[in-house]
Amino acid sequence: MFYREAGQYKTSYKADQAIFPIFQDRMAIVFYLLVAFVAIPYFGSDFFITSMMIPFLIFSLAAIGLNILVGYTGQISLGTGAFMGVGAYACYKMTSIFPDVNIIILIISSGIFSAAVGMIFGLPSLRIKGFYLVVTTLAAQFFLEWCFIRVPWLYNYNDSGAIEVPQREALGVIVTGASATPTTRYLIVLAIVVAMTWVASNIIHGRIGRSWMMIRDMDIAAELMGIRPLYAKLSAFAVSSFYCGVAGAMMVFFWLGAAEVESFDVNHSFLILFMVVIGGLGSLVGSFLGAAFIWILPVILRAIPDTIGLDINAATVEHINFMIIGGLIIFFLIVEPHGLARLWALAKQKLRVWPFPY
Amino acid sequence: MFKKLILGTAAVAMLSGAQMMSASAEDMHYVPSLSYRTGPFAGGGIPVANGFSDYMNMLNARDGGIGGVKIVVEECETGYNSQKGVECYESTKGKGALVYNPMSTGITLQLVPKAPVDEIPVLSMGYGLSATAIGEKFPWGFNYPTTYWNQLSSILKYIDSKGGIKGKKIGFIYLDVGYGKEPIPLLDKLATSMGFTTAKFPVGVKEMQSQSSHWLNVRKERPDWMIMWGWGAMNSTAIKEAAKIKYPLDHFIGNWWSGADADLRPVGEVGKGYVAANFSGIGTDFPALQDVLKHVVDAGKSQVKDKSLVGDVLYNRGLFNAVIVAEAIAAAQKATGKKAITGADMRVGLETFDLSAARLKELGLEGFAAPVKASCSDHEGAGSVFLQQWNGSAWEKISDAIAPMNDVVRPLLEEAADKYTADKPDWKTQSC
Amino acid sequence: MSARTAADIAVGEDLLHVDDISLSFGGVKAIQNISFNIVKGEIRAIIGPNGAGKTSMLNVINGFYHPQEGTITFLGEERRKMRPYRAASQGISRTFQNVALFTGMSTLDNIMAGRSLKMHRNFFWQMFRYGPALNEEIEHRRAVEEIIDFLEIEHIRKTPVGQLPYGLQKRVELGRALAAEPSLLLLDEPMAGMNLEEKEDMSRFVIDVNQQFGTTIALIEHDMGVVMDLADRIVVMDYGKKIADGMPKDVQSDQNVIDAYLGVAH
Amino acid sequence: MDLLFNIFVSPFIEMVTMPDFLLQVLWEGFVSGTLYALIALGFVLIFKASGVFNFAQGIMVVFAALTLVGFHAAGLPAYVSLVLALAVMGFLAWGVERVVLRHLVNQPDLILFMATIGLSYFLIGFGELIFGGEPKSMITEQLGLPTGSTTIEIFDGIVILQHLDIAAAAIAAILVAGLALFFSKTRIGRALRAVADDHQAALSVGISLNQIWAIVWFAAGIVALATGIMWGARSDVSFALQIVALKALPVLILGGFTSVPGAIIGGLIIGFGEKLFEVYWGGLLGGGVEGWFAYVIALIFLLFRPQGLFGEKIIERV
Repeated sequence: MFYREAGQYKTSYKADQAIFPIFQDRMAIVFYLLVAFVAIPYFGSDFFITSMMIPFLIFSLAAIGLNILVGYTGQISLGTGAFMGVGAYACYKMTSIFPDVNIIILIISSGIFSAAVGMIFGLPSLRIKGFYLVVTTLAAQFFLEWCFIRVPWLYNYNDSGAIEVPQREALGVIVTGASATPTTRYLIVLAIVVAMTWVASNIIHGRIGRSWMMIRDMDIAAELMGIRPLYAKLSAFAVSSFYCGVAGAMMVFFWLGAAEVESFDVNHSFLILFMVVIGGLGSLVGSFLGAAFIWILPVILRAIPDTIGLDINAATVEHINFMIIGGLIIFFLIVEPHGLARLWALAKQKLRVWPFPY
Repeated sequence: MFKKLILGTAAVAMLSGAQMMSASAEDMHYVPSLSYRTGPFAGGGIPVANGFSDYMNMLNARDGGIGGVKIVVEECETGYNSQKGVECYESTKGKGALVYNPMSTGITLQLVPKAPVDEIPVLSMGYGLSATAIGEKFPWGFNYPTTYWNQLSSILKYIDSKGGIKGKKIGFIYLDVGYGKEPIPLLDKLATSMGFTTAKFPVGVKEMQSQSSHWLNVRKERPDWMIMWGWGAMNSTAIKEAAKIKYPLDHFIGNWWSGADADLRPVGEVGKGYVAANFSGIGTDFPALQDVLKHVVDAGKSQVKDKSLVGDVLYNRGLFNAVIVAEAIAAAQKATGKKAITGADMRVGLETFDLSAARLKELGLEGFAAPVKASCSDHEGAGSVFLQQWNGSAWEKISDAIAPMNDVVRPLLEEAADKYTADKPDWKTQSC
Repeated sequence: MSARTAADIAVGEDLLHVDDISLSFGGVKAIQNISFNIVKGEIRAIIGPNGAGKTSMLNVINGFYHPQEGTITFLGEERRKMRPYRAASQGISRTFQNVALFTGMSTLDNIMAGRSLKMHRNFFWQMFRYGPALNEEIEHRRAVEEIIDFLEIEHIRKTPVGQLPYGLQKRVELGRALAAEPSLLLLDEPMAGMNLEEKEDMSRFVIDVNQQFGTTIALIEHDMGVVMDLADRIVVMDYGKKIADGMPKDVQSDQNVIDAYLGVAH
Repeated sequence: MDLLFNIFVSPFIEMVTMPDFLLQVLWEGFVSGTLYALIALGFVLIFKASGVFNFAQGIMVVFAALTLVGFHAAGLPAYVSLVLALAVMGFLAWGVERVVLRHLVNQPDLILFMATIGLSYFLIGFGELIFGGEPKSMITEQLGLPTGSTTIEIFDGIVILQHLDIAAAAIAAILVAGLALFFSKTRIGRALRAVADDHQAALSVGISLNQIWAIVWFAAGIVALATGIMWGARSDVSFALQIVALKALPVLILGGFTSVPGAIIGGLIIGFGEKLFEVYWGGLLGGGVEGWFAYVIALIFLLFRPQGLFGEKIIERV
């Protein structure tokens, strides 16, 4: 009843071309932001912030990155984990070399390195399509993983081959390292994710985003309409890898605190792909929903047997979790290929016409 | 829906926060066990986790816990994955956790910097960051009874005792992750001082089960001895491949994570002669293990699939880990005079317990392991290792305890500790 | 670079001509030694039985296929082969035999997509959707709305095109091609599979485009009635060869054409 | 200069001066190539008949082997376990067709591909739930597979041939020959090829697509079981195998997705190339290059010949 667009007339194309043309949607965004920026830091427990919100936001950003490639441009990639790694290692090297530069600037600029690497491995996409691309992105994944192990310069010749986050301050507040408070880290991650989501949304709704979708929907027609596949595909690879790189850098600097190569292995590529598929291909909201779902599901699954007093061991829960995720992937692909995002849209649609069925 | 999700999870989190408060009450020793019963390394993770929780359950059943307070072991599945490990840590630390046993070098690396902040000690028994042995630099990190570096020096001493090491070529095959790479600096250092050459063969996690080219390289390099830092499925594959190229297995020495029954049982007769290091007893011929069988396994309170798995190498390793934790809890109770202790008290316990030969006998574990004496500056105990050999169906102890080269290792550990703390301005140290 | 633009060419002069084009796939000869011209302002039809090579001919003109022999001259510039990007940027746009819309996007976005080449704001402005990028977006939205009005598809503006009926999809596709403001519009069977009413609508749009915007049109069509009414001049192809070229009434009475359609043995 | 020497000269000197060792390297390459080819064969069967790029083939290998070992551990004789494992794979094929494929007819390839990733996750969870996560040893002897080795003295050195490896090569050959016969001589085989050529046309002449898919997944299951036995006997049966199984992807790129001989030749190329490169050149890069060598070769290959060794040039239409 309250979610109605009736009576909201657009008097300019500018208003109609806005990203959220409906008033209530704009209000909802403001509400979510208030919850995220004010309520959660104020009420959330440390565990909730560090183990749920921070990873959720970071994975959402990575999912947005992958969604740009898979959902918007139609190029499948299994190299997400490695691209995240490039961002993380780049950031680590930069802060070792320039310890005085603000770490947040370095986090953002580490995306440039992953974007460059992403473009190199995106080059084959000009000649090959579909799951042939899976192999080239797997090549990126395994080759980069090997580099993270075999190039000791990348981890400053650390004995155990791990990168350990040094303590850094920004504006006089400790933001990285074990002494940084969860709330500080959360707020920085949140600010970066919100800003980058806004930018992603702008790009997608503009000329460049349209050229990606043209390539996705009908690459030949797009080419005949003057879209150069080289530009469109490589820009998608670059932007996508940029997002993944920043997500990877944040993962190490604001969440894990230390990382080995296994934090960027192929399983992460799968995990992020699942978030995109379950959340909804070609949807930013879906990226958040998918990340929330995949990340929070196991936590809830673990809590259920406890709450109802069943004694199921941790391993069994983990196995069941795998089965459920696998099953859900198939379920969503069969029943709702547009993922949670579509369910979300349907719910909004129902709300719009409530109390009438349609 | 999104909103509901967020609010729902927020509610769950708040509730569990409330639970945490009540859970940290005075009636238990809460010890999280970051186990891995899934994933590629589950073969090693399962017996370790079983040994750990079975011993604690035995103490509960036989003695009513430690100092009259029951022990609660909560397992959290990590799958040997650092991210899940951190998540487990975050989800359990608020419940009054006394000590963390990460069971993985990768997870240890994540937890070492968090330990002083949350004031919960980390005990990585025979794995993890070797440098945490330096108590002055790492007040909250422990790796009793000994470190990888000590172990390597003991193994090299053994080789030296078998016909000299000078001028020999030592092959080092290792799992290509933090764990496997950890001993390399020492190996290189000792190569110059002891006068041997090295050849290194990294095995990536993905190649664990197809090592034929690594062993072709071994054949090409012709090392006189082989040392292995392997884990999980890598071990049995390596031993099979070694046998295939007819490498003399009695010149092939695994570290203490490469010498489990689970590794050698699939190899069987082919693996006869293979040598591995160990620091915890073999078999069930110890009163304490009989108690475990009686109070836990026979009572159906254990997760072991088969009774015969009790007493195997990794089961006993996990059990020994539990022994150290239990001793430290007891020591902490003694030192603070409190029955229920905190993580900070536990740290004191970990610096004061004394697992002497007499104490081991008292515990029903005579000869199970070398004595370990805790101290403020020495967080590893500098324990010795012994070597065991596979006879085709079981392990046999073939050497006495071999003391490590403390004089060489300690300065290196100190150097590594300095390097670790160098870029951490606020790192908390202590003076002993 | 091309010395001339479409505006430099007077109505009635050659806009495009192809000379001696031959195209083969492996051993199959799709087009053999075809030459014809398209003059500015006309509606040129290419007809012929199935498999005559008509679509291949359009593909050659806008550079999707590269002929083994022959040249293409567009705006006075002679080329061995066309590149799709050059063709599009010089003002050739087209529709497809099997609707090739961007099915995941709305009608509005599809037609906006047609204006891709006219939008230039760089990545930086795009990121913030502000200033020049937003102005550009809105300016093009205005142009797109004119096309939407022209084609009478206001009501489906925000519908994803995948959900539209076939006839409307064809219309959106025409709109998308028009959005590029082409100097040469290639239509590949714009009326295939339509009922009579839809065909009439579409014919009206084609004529309006030609007359209101002065757009030169080359179209492939099977419906002889439509072709004879619409086209100024007709090329007839059969088995990859040109068998006739001229005014509708001349072509209609050409013996070769009658044979081709009635299937006389070669 | 040194570097160039190490790249272009010294490996070849080593090859010539130690010919027995070179032979051993080639033999190892041949054996792993055979195993890659076997996994790739499973992919090809399914791709040919249903156009599905079955990511789960690797996990099917593990699952099949685990089932076999599991039945045996439960006290059944080896051959009975083998038959039962086959039955399980048949049931799996039927289930996959029923639950997954049937509902995804006419979906884009990528959707089907992702569905098989979902399937592989499901199977990992299911397999670990039932059989546990620890590695198990293959019942090599109980199945009557040879275990010893033969040492050939040649060029003043030795080449060691494992009997098991010889058996693996032989079984692979028999499987390929059997499948070739099945495809060319039986009614189902012909129907299968018809489906591969054109789904619609096959349907219109009364071939049941569902039946064909179930059969082809079953055939892939048989290949998976054979692969699992061979690989399991060489190392262990554990879930770590699934990563190795991904190597079948570059094999397919080389051989083409629809060609059975392509899978075999692609597998052998990768097998030989990877061993030679790792042994003679890997040291220059610090070792461990086997993990990515196959993929990078495939990537380079794709840039020059996207359709694979045996594929035909693709003509695009609008």
